[in-house]
Amino acid sequence: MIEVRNMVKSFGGFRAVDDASLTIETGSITGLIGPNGAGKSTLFNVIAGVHKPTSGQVLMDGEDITGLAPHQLFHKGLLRSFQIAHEFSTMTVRENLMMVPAAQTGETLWNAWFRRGQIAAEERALAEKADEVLDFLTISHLTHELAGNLSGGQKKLLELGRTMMVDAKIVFLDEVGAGVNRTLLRTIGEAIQRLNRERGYTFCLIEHDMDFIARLCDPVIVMASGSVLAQGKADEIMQNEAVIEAYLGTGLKNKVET
Amino acid sequence: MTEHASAPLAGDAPFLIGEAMSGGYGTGPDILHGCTIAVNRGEIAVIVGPNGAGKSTAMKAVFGMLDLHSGSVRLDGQDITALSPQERVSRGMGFVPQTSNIFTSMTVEENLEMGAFLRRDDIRPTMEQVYDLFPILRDKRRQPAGELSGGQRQQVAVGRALMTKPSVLMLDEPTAGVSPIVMDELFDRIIEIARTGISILMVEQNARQALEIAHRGYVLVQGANAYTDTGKALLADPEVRRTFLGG
Amino acid sequence: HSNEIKIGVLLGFTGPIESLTPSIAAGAELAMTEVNESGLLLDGATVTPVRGDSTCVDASAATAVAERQITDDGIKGIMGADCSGVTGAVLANVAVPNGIVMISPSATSPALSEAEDNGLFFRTAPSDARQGEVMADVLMEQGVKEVAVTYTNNDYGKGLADAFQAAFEKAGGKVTISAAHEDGKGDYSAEVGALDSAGGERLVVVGYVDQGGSGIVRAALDAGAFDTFHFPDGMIGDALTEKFGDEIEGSSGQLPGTDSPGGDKFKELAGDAADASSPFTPEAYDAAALMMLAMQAAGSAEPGDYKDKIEMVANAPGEQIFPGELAKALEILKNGGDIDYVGATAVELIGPGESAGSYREITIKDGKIETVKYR
Amino acid sequence: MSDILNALVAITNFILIPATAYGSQLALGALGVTLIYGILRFSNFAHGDTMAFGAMSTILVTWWLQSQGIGLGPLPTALLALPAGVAATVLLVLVTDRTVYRFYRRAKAKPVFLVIVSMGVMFVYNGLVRFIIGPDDQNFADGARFLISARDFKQMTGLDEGLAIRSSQAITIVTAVIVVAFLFWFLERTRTGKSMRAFSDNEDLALLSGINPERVVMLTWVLVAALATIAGVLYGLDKSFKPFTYFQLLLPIFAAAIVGGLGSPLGAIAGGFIIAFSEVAITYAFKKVAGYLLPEAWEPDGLVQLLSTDYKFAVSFVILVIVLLFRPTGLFRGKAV
Amino acid sequence: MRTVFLFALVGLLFVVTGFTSSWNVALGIFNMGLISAIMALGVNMQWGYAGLFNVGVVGFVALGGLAAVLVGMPPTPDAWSAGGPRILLALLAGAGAVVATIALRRAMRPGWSRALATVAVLVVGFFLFRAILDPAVEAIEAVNPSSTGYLGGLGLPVLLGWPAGALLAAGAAWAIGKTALGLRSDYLAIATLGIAEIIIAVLKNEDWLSRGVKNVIGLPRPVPYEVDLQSSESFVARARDWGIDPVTASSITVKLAYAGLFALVLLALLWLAQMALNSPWGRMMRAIRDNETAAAAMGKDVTARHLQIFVLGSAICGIAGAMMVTLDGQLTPGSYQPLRFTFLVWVMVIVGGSGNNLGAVLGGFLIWFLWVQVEPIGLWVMELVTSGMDGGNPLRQHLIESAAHMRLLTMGVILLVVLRFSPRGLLPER
Ligand SMILES: Nc1ncnc2c1ncn2[C@@H]1O[C@H](COP(=O)(O)OP(=O)(O)OP(=O)(O)O)[C@@H](O)[C@H]1O
Ligand SMILES: Nc1ncnc2c1ncn2[C@@H]1O[C@H](COP(=O)(O)OP(=O)(O)OP(=O)(O)O)[C@@H](O)[C@H]1O
Ligand SMILES: [Mg+2]
Ligand SMILES: [Mg+2]
Repeated sequence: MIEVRNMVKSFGGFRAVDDASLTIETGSITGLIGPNGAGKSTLFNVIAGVHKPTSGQVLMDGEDITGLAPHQLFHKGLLRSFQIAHEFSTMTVRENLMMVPAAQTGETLWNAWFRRGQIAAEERALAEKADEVLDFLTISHLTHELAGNLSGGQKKLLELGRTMMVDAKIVFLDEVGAGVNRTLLRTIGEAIQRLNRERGYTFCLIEHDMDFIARLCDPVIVMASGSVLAQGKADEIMQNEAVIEAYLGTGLKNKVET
Repeated sequence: MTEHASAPLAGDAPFLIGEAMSGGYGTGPDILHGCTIAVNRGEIAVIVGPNGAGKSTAMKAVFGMLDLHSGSVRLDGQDITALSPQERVSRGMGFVPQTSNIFTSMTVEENLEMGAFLRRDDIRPTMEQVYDLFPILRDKRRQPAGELSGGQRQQVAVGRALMTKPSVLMLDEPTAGVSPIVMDELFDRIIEIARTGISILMVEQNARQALEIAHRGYVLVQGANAYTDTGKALLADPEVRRTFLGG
Repeated sequence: HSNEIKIGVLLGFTGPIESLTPSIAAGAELAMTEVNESGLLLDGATVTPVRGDSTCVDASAATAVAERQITDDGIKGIMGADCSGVTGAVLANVAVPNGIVMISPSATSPALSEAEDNGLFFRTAPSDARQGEVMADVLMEQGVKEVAVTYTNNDYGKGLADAFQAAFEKAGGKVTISAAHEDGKGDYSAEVGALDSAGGERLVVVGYVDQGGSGIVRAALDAGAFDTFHFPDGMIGDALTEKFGDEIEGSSGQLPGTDSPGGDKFKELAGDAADASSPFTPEAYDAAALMMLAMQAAGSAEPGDYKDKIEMVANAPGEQIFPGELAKALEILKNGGDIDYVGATAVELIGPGESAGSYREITIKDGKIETVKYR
Repeated sequence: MSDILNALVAITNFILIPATAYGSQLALGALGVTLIYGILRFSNFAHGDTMAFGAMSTILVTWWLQSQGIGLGPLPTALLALPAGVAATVLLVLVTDRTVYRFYRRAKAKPVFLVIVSMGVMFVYNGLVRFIIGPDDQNFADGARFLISARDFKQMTGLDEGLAIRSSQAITIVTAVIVVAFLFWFLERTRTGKSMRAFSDNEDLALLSGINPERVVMLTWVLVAALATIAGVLYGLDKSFKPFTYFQLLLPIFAAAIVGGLGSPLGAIAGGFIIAFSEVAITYAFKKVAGYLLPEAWEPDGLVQLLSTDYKFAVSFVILVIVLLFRPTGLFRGKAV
Repeated sequence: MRTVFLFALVGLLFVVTGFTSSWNVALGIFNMGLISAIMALGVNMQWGYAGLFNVGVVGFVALGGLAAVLVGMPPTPDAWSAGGPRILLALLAGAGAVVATIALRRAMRPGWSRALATVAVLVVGFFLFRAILDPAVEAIEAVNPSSTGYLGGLGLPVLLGWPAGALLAAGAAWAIGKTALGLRSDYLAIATLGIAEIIIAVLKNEDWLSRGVKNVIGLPRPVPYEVDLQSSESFVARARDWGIDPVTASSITVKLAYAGLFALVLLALLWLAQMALNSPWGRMMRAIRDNETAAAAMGKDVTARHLQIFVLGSAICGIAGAMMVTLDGQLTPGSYQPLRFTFLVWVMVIVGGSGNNLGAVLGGFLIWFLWVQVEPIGLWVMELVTSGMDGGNPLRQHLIESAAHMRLLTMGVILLVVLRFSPRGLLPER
């Protein structure tokens, strides 16, 4: 599905992504882990067209999509969520979802003026769909709340919700888990699996919660200081000395006496 | 299962307590409904709960960032409900908010300096300690914090709070987005800090690890205490595990 | 009062020429008080000025104000407006439709001569076209063959500068450069740089003395670009000598004025009630005076009636009237006599209600303005 | 040889010196604008009139001093009156902040509201100044007008091109440099300065660090008032004081602040010079210079002028736009809210 | 509800003026109010919908006015024969240079060579342009400078000038947008401010185009002239039976005619604006305004939308400009001051309530009304203050003298008060 070749992205002198090459198989749920500052988000941003790569290229189904603008990538079926939530703060939660689908009749002025009927119909459909998603994410009580007023985790959910509004080929999730209640994270995990199974989404997700990764992801790719450190099944990775050394650590040293 | 909701805390009077707090944002509906949070001197209290339960709100309330229409906040026995946030800071309270918790346009080092704004003594040693705790920050000290990675930002945020040398430290999801190894480091450090007699009050979604080290755990649901007990006990409670800790 | 006649004084009290307008208004109101004191106008009517802010630049606001003066205050005539832009708008959209007489003391744009006015529009300041020729003659006679010109970038400046250039070149002179300057801008080094580089025996400054004009002179003097200048009416006033004194020794200029003692008479009459030497102040006095005398002549304050009398009272034949003699004039008119109003600026209305304009040539000597001769 | 000298002198006298002085004047104004933008995060349209007010109050005091026969010898008396002017202006802006701006700050209003509000304030100051001192221009400069005047220079050097440097120009340039250096040091190095930046970056977090917002704001206004007064007075000394002109100055001042990058003191001065030089240099007619440099034969009869001075303002803005196209937030990477 | 109330209130203001002073005044202000409302509508689109900080309003208004002149005024045959074709040629040359530059930049790779080449082409193009243009300009401006001295217009009905104004403004906006829309917030603001200054500078100094500062006066009207009405028997007769004196009747009739035309335009635009805002398109716009990165990631073409809205808004300002020139019957470039046409319009939008079309319209009427009416208020206040003092009192003199400046002061105070008590505008977005 996605192939990244010798990707390099440097900010000034600093190489955030340093000659990283990896492939994301169609239909897989690929996990991307690594220490803070390993370059995961930067890699995402480069793939999603937010940053121009310093060198290297990105292929989608063999087609070169390097440096395409985000909105172009969206239309090719590539979606992404942000690590630091990017909600539309002055719009209601529902509107946040309804604005997502592409090629809405009402998005060209002419139609907005002279094809009211058709738009109304579309809107109704959209609203229903949005409400389904909100139910699914257990935040339907916030349908009419301004997105700006959501709690940290709720914003995360909203981010995920957006990707569920359209039929995407591949979805990049940057730390959906961070700040999301673990029980809910389970449901989200199941959701991801379902989307993957039923709708054939391909996923690539960054996460620091290893249980979550272990539960969902195959394969798991480990990045460190800008390049790929290891790749393989979750359990192998968790045994991998280098990975433990760089990323997982060995658990708490002190213990409290209670 | 045991209901501890408003049971008085074990041992001496709590060092910091927000008692029966009710309130919301501006003119909006109440978010908190008589919720109580307390922590003893040198202990660690952890708040867990579903998203939107009001954990952050509760923290903000304790720090005086939204006005309560009932309930009170007491620090070391004195009522501080009326004090402004920066007065609370000067009384030795430190707080790391959940979001926008760094000065993005300032360098890492300046962020730390700002943390120590009220301190008149030499801040070098503390800064060194922070750098030892989060080595990556030492390399990035001259970089604008806005250019850091998510996890690195989180580390800066915590570092900033540590710089204040507070007597009570309030952390809203300090480990969100940090790698396991850093998280362990962080928790270790928090335990050490607590040992030096500083009280720690934190919200966590990595609930299991957090409750591991917590003397006291609170489960908030819809702005009210659902369960209150020692961290261990909560971890042991199957009901809590299922509904809040993800099994 | 038995009956009160209101006259609108429509000037830009705020905006670009806000510093000129107070004394212009004072000039006009001087005439009105004089008439009131005589108590002779239309058997004992009193005249009251109604000030309105034309803003000088905002045509819409100006028309609204004029509209209000007419309908609310019921003015019988407008002494104004000042800047030709707003004057044109008020004339077309308010004065003509409502049949109100306008006498402008300062709108000098030739274009206004063509304006559709139903004989309602007059002005006591001569059209720029005329002054341009006079200015050319003055310089030629002094043997000045090459000058640089800078003009304030509005219809007055541009119009006069063009008229002058045409006349000067026809007479065989050379204008090395004709550069605009915006009034009230922060800095004029650029203009002075260009002017200096173009060179010339004199710098002709077609501007306002308390506006960009002085800015240019100041910059030119400081940079040593020019030390003698030539000034048209807008520049000549006590302010000029106060500012530059003998720095501009030997500079020349001309402004509307006559050997007829009118100018001086007005000066002493004005005293400190109005700055007689500030631009367009005498013209304002005359404008107001003309309006009231015409009323007297027509025996009515209705614009429709007195508009046709204005030329009559302004021009010969008849007894000459100078500032301070309005009472006398009223008396004569009352007795059906005829007058030739000379006033402060030797008003002579020609063609479409314009002042023919006779000019006073001046020079700066020992930091004072000295009259050379009249032409 | 002397031709070349003459050419150089001409260029210095008509481009370098005036542009530098004007540039510094703009820079001083821009500093105030940039400071407010940097700390309080809005474009303050009242700044021009704040400058006018500062200048006015200084003038009033100056007149009094002059009437008392107190002076600074060669230096203009105004410098002596400056502190008083600053004090008055500080008072004014602080009152304004209390009565006007604070409300919106508390309400966390969008910057644009503050911009519009500042327009309201601009109107009020505008009226206030004209009210007290009237709309006409006032001359209050005294002391030695020139360091070196064109005439003297000609006599000294025997060149037929003059070179003039006004003392006001010299004072302005020196002051500008000093002030910029000070502000830079203050914001980047001192604890207070940093706390101000912190406040502008993230108000809530500043609160949590124990920074007192009211104090920061007050300090900012005091600095701004001082800057405005200094800028206003120096400008008035060099040209003359006229309320309307100060409003007109607002445009180039903003241009300067923006080109340099809002929020950056260094940017302000760089911007000031860019605007000033593009105004003066690009519309300069090189006829004379060419006359000196080229042999008789090729002497141009045209003006050798890129654009007529009518477009000097336009030119400086074209330059501005071009700069922004390559550096979207100004030369020194300014802020953007 | 609040909306209805406030509009009623403003309506009342006009009615009261109508009774207390006169319907002429009221209608006069009202007409300009309609135009202001349209300008506010345009700015509100750009700021309220898309968060574009356009402070170049005055430029687009002026362009609209120019269009009205170029369409409405009769042509000047002598001028055309003197240099018309040559002017066109020059303009073509200029356009050619620009096109060449763009093509060049497309062709070459970024780098020094490209930069140099660009500059070279532009400079050469510029001189070529001037070389062709200048003589033509000389020739044209020589033709009877005091009354014409310019090419004149097409002599078409001036109403056609309004759409033309929209087009002209839109064209300029498109060019500007293409280059400047990359900029953010206040940087875009100052850029547009500058470009507006440039437009005005051109209008002021290119006499061959529209007589520059010498002004074009006597623009033909879309409505009858008062004097004609006054001289038409039937009208006078009708006025008589209505019991109004013909003069007043005539000017009121004319004003009503204008009011009708303007109201028509305003309502049409308002309808379109509302429809747009409450449609998926409007939603998309708000999303972009809130968070461009996210909007882009959700497949919205941010740049294209920005350009679209910028052009639309500017076009509306253009129409307003054309309408205003039609109303004044003259084009006076000197009067296009940012304070009056940019800042005042912004005040209208913000006071009215940005993001809310009705708000903008309301603000347009209210602020314009105040702008005109505060003047007497100022005087009145002064007289009140000084009523105690005796006539000769110098302070009294001074205060009365400076009464005119109360205008701005009062304006400022009112503005501050309004924003103080409804900080998000009279009709907030939500
Ligand atoms: N705009 C920027 N300028 C300079 N350096 C940057 C910039 N953005 C990111 N970096 C650096 O690039 C490195 C990688 O950042 P990135 O956000 O990709 O890390 P990450 O893998 O997502 O870490 P985390 O798990 O904490 O999100 C970090 O060291 C960061 O400091
Ligand atoms: N600024 C605000 N204005 C209005 N309502 C708010 C605001 N911030 C949060 N809320 C609402 O208050 C409720 C609790 O928010 P809070 O941030 O305290 O949740 P939380 O427990 O911290 O959740 P999370 O674990 O996701 O951070 C949420 O329903 C949210 O919608
Ligand atoms: Mg990341
Ligand atoms: Mg929270």
